[in-house]
Amino acid sequence: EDIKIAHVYGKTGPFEAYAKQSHTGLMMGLEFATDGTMEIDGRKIVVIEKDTQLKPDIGKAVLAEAYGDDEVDLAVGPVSSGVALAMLPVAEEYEKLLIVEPAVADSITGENWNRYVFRTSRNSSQDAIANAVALGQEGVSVATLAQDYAFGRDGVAAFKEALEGTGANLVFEEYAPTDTKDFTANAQRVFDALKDEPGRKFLFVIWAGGGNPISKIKAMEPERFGVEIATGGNILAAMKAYKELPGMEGATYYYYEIPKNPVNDWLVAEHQKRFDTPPDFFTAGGMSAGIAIVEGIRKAGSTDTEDLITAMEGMEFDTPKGKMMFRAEDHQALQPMYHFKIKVDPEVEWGIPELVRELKIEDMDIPVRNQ
Amino acid sequence: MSDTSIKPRIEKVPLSEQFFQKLPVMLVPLLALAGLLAIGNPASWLTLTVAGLAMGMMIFIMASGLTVVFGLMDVINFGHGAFVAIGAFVGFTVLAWLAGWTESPSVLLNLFAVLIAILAAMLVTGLLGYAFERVIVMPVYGEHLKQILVTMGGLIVAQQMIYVVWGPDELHISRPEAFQGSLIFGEAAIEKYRLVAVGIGLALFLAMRHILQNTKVGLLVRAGVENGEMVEALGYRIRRLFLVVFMTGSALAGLGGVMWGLYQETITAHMGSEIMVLVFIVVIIGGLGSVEGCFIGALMVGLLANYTAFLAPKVALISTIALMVVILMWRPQGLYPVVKAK
Amino acid sequence: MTKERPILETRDLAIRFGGHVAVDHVSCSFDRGTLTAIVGPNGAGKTTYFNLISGQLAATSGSVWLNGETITRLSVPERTDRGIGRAFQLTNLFPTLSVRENVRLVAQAKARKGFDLFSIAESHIELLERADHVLSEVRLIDQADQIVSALPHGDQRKLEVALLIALGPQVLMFDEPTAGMSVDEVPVILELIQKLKADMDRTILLVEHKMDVIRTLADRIIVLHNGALVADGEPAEVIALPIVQEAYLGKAPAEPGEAA
Amino acid sequence: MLTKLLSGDTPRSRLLTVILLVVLVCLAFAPFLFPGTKSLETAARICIFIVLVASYDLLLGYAGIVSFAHTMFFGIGAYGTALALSATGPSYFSLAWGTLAGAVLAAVFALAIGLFSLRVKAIFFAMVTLAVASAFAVLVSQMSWLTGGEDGLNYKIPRELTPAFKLVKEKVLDVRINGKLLAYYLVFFASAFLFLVMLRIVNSPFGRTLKAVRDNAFRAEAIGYRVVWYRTTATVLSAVMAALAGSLLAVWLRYTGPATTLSMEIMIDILLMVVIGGMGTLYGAVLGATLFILAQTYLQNLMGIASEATSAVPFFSTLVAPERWLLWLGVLFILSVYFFPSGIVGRLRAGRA
Amino acid sequence: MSDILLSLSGVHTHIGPYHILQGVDLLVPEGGVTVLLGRNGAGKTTTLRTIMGLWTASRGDIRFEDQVITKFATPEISRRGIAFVPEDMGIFTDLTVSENMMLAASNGPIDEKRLSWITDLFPPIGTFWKSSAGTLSGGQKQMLSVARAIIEPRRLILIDEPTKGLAPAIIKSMTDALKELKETDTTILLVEQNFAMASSIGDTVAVMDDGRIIHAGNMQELVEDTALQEKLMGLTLEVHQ
Ligand SMILES: Nc1ncnc2c1ncn2[C@@H]1O[C@H](COP(=O)(O)OP(=O)(O)OP(=O)(O)O)[C@@H](O)[C@H]1O
Ligand SMILES: Nc1ncnc2c1ncn2[C@@H]1O[C@H](COP(=O)(O)OP(=O)(O)OP(=O)(O)O)[C@@H](O)[C@H]1O
Ligand SMILES: [Mg+2]
Ligand SMILES: [Mg+2]
Repeated sequence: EDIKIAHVYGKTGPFEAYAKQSHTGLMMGLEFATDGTMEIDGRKIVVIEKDTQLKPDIGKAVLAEAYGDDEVDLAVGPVSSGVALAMLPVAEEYEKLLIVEPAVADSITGENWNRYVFRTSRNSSQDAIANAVALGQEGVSVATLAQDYAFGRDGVAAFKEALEGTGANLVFEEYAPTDTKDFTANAQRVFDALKDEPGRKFLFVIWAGGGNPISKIKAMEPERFGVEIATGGNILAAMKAYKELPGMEGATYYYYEIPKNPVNDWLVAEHQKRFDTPPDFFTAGGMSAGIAIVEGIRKAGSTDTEDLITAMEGMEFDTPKGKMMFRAEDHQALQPMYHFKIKVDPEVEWGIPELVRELKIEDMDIPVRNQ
Repeated sequence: MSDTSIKPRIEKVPLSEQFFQKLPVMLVPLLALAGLLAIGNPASWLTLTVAGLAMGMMIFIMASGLTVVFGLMDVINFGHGAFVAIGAFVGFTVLAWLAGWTESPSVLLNLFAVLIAILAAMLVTGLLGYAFERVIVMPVYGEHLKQILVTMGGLIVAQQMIYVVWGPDELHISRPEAFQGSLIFGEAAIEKYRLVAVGIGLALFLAMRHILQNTKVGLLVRAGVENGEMVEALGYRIRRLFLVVFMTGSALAGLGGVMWGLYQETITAHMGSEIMVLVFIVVIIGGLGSVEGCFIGALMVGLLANYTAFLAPKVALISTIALMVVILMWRPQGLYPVVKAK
Repeated sequence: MTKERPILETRDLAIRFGGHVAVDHVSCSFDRGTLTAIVGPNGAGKTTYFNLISGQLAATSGSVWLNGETITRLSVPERTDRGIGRAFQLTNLFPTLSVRENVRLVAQAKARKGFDLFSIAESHIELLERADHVLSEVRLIDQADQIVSALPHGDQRKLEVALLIALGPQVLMFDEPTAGMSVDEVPVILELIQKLKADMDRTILLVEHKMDVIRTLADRIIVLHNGALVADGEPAEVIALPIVQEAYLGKAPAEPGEAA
Repeated sequence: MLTKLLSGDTPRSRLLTVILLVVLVCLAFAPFLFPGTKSLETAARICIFIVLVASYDLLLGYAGIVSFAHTMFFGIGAYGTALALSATGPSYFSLAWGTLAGAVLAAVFALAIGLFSLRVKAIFFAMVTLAVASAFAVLVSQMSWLTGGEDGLNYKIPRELTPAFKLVKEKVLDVRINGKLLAYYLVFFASAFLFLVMLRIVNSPFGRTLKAVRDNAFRAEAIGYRVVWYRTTATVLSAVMAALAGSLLAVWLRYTGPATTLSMEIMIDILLMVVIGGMGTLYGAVLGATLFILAQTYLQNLMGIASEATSAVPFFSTLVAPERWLLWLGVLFILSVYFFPSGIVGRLRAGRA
Repeated sequence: MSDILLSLSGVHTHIGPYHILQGVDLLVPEGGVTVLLGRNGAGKTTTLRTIMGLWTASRGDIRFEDQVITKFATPEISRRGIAFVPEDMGIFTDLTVSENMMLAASNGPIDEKRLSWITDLFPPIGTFWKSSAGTLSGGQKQMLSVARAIIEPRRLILIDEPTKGLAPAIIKSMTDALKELKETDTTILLVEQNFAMASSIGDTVAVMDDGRIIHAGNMQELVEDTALQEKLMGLTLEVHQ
């Protein structure tokens, strides 16, 4: 009997670019982990694609369809956190696994979690904490700029918490509406708050989606006040904007040149060969999910949900980012992150994040939030 | 005929009434003054004011096409956003080809590159406007609802075509060398690119005013919307005129797209539709069909957004909507209604 | 006849558009059971005067009184409720509805059933009957199912009158009811107005440019000129006034009474 | 009796009658005719959207008011039920008070918006509602402590309405007789009831007056109708109906979030459904909603087939790739306005004459 | 008899499913005033609109100065020198009076002399030159509509009931104006219910009923023949209204 996997993700809509990467990654992950056979213990793997159209209701419906009508063994996805949250109860209802990738909301493995949910992608706390660890040093003053909604505020809260132990000082939090177009006022407020602080000064930006505050703030020449801009990593297309920001520091989830391990080597080489581009954020994420699935089923020896849960809790597996581990408490995959500094090379289209330091799983204290 | 001739009695209009009629012109300076009082620090005020005015100019550039198409032609074109996006994509493609010029520090070469990009964008969006009018808009003149739907359909198609042509990734381009960074006066910073936007916006405003005041075009379009049959009976080919005006509106959207794209530096297929609500609000505040009103409205929106974002960020969220509501309460037809709204 | 209190009165009523005084402090009252013709050159302010009485325009100064109460501050529908009704000079109907539905809506308004949410409109037989009755009176019953916008202009004028008759208010204001009506239809409408007048409870104000119509119908003529009330009296004597002859009829003042 | 139920508003076209009957039968027996999760989801969506679209038509087609705030009311209803269920537990009591609260809140909002802004011209009203609706959506995403923000709310509904509740052990006609089925019939009958109520409203003297107000508000005032009150009442009624549709959605989905209730996209979908079906006739809402949702659900599958079939033709196959389904939806927008200028119902009725 | 400027032969017009004009034959001699009479709904307006190209004739020919214009677009027809005063006046209410006039002068700026002739005829045009045309009184709008048609010299003017809503004095000026135009070689096709006015300037007359011309002839004959009036219109027309 075939092993059926549903990939339920927002193929269409504004995140189309992410979706493509995610699916390529998943397929390459399955291929890599099965050594190209696409079989586990003699059972063939079949992947069914479902489009959530980035709508939670449709996400729910297609996931239910996958579990109920197509009788898949487990499902992977989706891109958007809102859709993911709507999908979680469906997994519980059908008592089948959902491997969340690449949605990042904390609450997926936090308050809304159920035992059928695993996640290979990082959560937003991991991002924020990694950045705090990367930037936080004695005598540093930090201001934040984030979108004024749950994602932004949670991000800053996690960042703030993680910054506490590092000796750095969070002096100002600025929130701007998600649809802000002009950041002059926000930048002005931040400058006013930071300009008289001593020592190194960072403006840490957490911004998802459009708007691109960084280049606009950069245009106002924050150097005048000794303020450096910092932000997390991003997909390659978005990192073209980093070319204007040589020397900028932050922490990233993945950049194809950073991790040194056989899995990543294979991924980069194969991806270059097949698509003539390096793999990106969500390719790596998708691949991790694919590998996790194969490893899990191998370890469990079956596709029975209970067996899989037992097998996967605490399971360690090798991904393009090195070793990941599903934490037993909340099924969140713990993983390394990378402290980077931007280098500009005229030959390369984007700003290159050069590794400063790998932040190992042990370096980051990711809180468990599902209880 | 002496006492029996027909001469209506004319009384003097009270001063207060006259004052309120002239008030709209004063709104922008008044707002700026209020901003200065509220902010206190002149350097911050200058930074914010220039930035706000420039933002207003960019909004005006995008809205100018809409005020012609929506205000004069009475066509609600939700596809306007698509033209903005396409304009930006075309402009960026051209600028990418001209990378040599944009990366050189020469102001002249930079300007030249931007100019070529703008012309290319306007050409493409103007031509697309031709297709749009012929295929999509023509059957639905006079029917708002259907206009909303078909132009929305056109918007979706255009966005998807951007995906097909340029791929799903967002596009990034840096502003030409000379327009990066700011001019610094003491603690005030004035971004160079915004000055360019102010220049182009002003030029456009004056040109549009000139054309609408000194030619019959504006009149004909308005008359044609009210009673197309009669305009034809007077010997004008109203359909052709509508087409030309629509193409102009689309080309202006293309111009707006390049300007907005260069401001954002990162562009997506959705960039136009994201800004459409704001642009519609500006046109409404200004009064349908009025270039002056649209201009004043855009500047006010730009200024107010910056002042509130500085003074009370929470309020910034609704400042634009609040402004529209207040203006509509005061003048239910907008600042300078040229056309009676339906 | 004992002098009753006038049913409708305007006191010092005026409106100004910008600087232009379109109705210039007009004080005038109208008695129950009379038909007053209002004449004056084009742009004299006749329609505007009607608009001020029925509430479409708000007066700059002065007041309107109905049955001894001021109605100056009331809205149009409130005035309609109190018994003021009018027909319009430029046809003003419900263009996409049928002729019968147009009249039925008026009957429904009169019966105050507009807010009836849960009955079926067609089940109110009495309203339909009323509509058909009025339509046969104005000789439109054959066109009852036509959509109004496809009606020839003359028939639209008739429907305009029909709506006012269906509304049956205390005060009826007709603004050139026969303009654009073909010669064979005019008598029908005049007869109807005559009949309304015979009903002693009604008060009729009539703007009309056809002198023969005025002569047959009016009890009294008032003349507006440049917004001001310049003459008021018996038809024959008002028509003979030089100002009417000259400014309105466009005749040399030397030929009085020739307009027959 | 039947005409009474339909408030005397018969379909007035044989073909239309047949189509409506087919839709009715398919929806009534959906779980048995089309077994499977997806088809049941689709059928429930169709029921809910029929109510939603009809309530919008009440406003648009009858009162001639263009509003972009309809999804806001839909959302208020959905959030009302959702919040009640998450706050006071999955009981019928929470369901009832949440629904009621949502409807009342929607009515209050509609009343305020109506009294405040229905005096301005139609196109300005449209823009005011557009602005208000977008502000409301932002507000909901900001008040994440209450509404769950962008992520929305997951909650439980009374157990009898969930798949876990099994009425009959065995499958009947290959269909599981469980709470999900009950939930479907709750949605179905509630929708049918609301639809009939609206049908009555539009055929009442009030509905007729709305048409008059739409046609010529100025004249309507002159014959004694207080236009603002009629428009406001229509807005309130339509808002309440939309809120009730929202509550049904909240129960059916067991999830409520901005993307399922408040998004501009849904607003546009509603507009399109009204126009495809035919404005000013509630039967249009039935056809519009049914067709559009079927297209939305199955277009991608169709395109998958098309793109496989045409994989040899390079450019064309990228155009029909399933990812491009929105492209074709856009084309559908344009074509449907072209081919059904008076909507399907208008078409069918004209064909009869 | 003078030349025929405009002729309709067997013209049929359909509006949607309705067959309105059912074979109209009409000759308009050059340089004269032709009056079109008929009861409400006879098809007079439809005839004028068909000539103007606002409805398209489904059958038959419309010939203007030796050219068949049946299928021409309205602007083309207008540019051949035909002006139109529609039944509903067709005023652009959003525009001012001066703008309305400016658009009517489609061949360049307004001729000042002609304008002062017009403002003498219709004083309100001058008085309200800068006012929005939507605020004019009913009669003033009617004047504006006629004024637009005569602001430039035309070959043919189609006028649909110009006297409705006008005060007697203005009807007089209008009659005078039309007479003056006649002198200057302008042909007029007039639809009118005011028989007194029509008979005072009409040279030829045509009577319509049910979408057909039922009588055509000399105006003087009709004025004198009350029996014919009775037959055509159901009642005799008092020449002095
Ligand atoms: N809304 C308005 N704004 C400005 N001026 C107006 C307005 N309404 C009317 N007027 C002016 O008031 C004057 C009187 O107009 P009104 O319509 O009352 O005339 P009337 O006596 O009814 O004339 P007619 O016989 O032509 O219908 C006109 O000169 C007109 O231009
Ligand atoms: N848009 C339309 N749709 C359908 N029928 C129409 C339309 N316009 C006019 N008709 C019909 O055409 C016929 C002739 O109308 P027309 O307006 O030409 O009459 P008329 O002679 O000008 O009448 P009047 O003296 O009342 O102006 C009428 O029966 C009318 O109902
Ligand atoms: Mg008048
Ligand atoms: Mg006519």
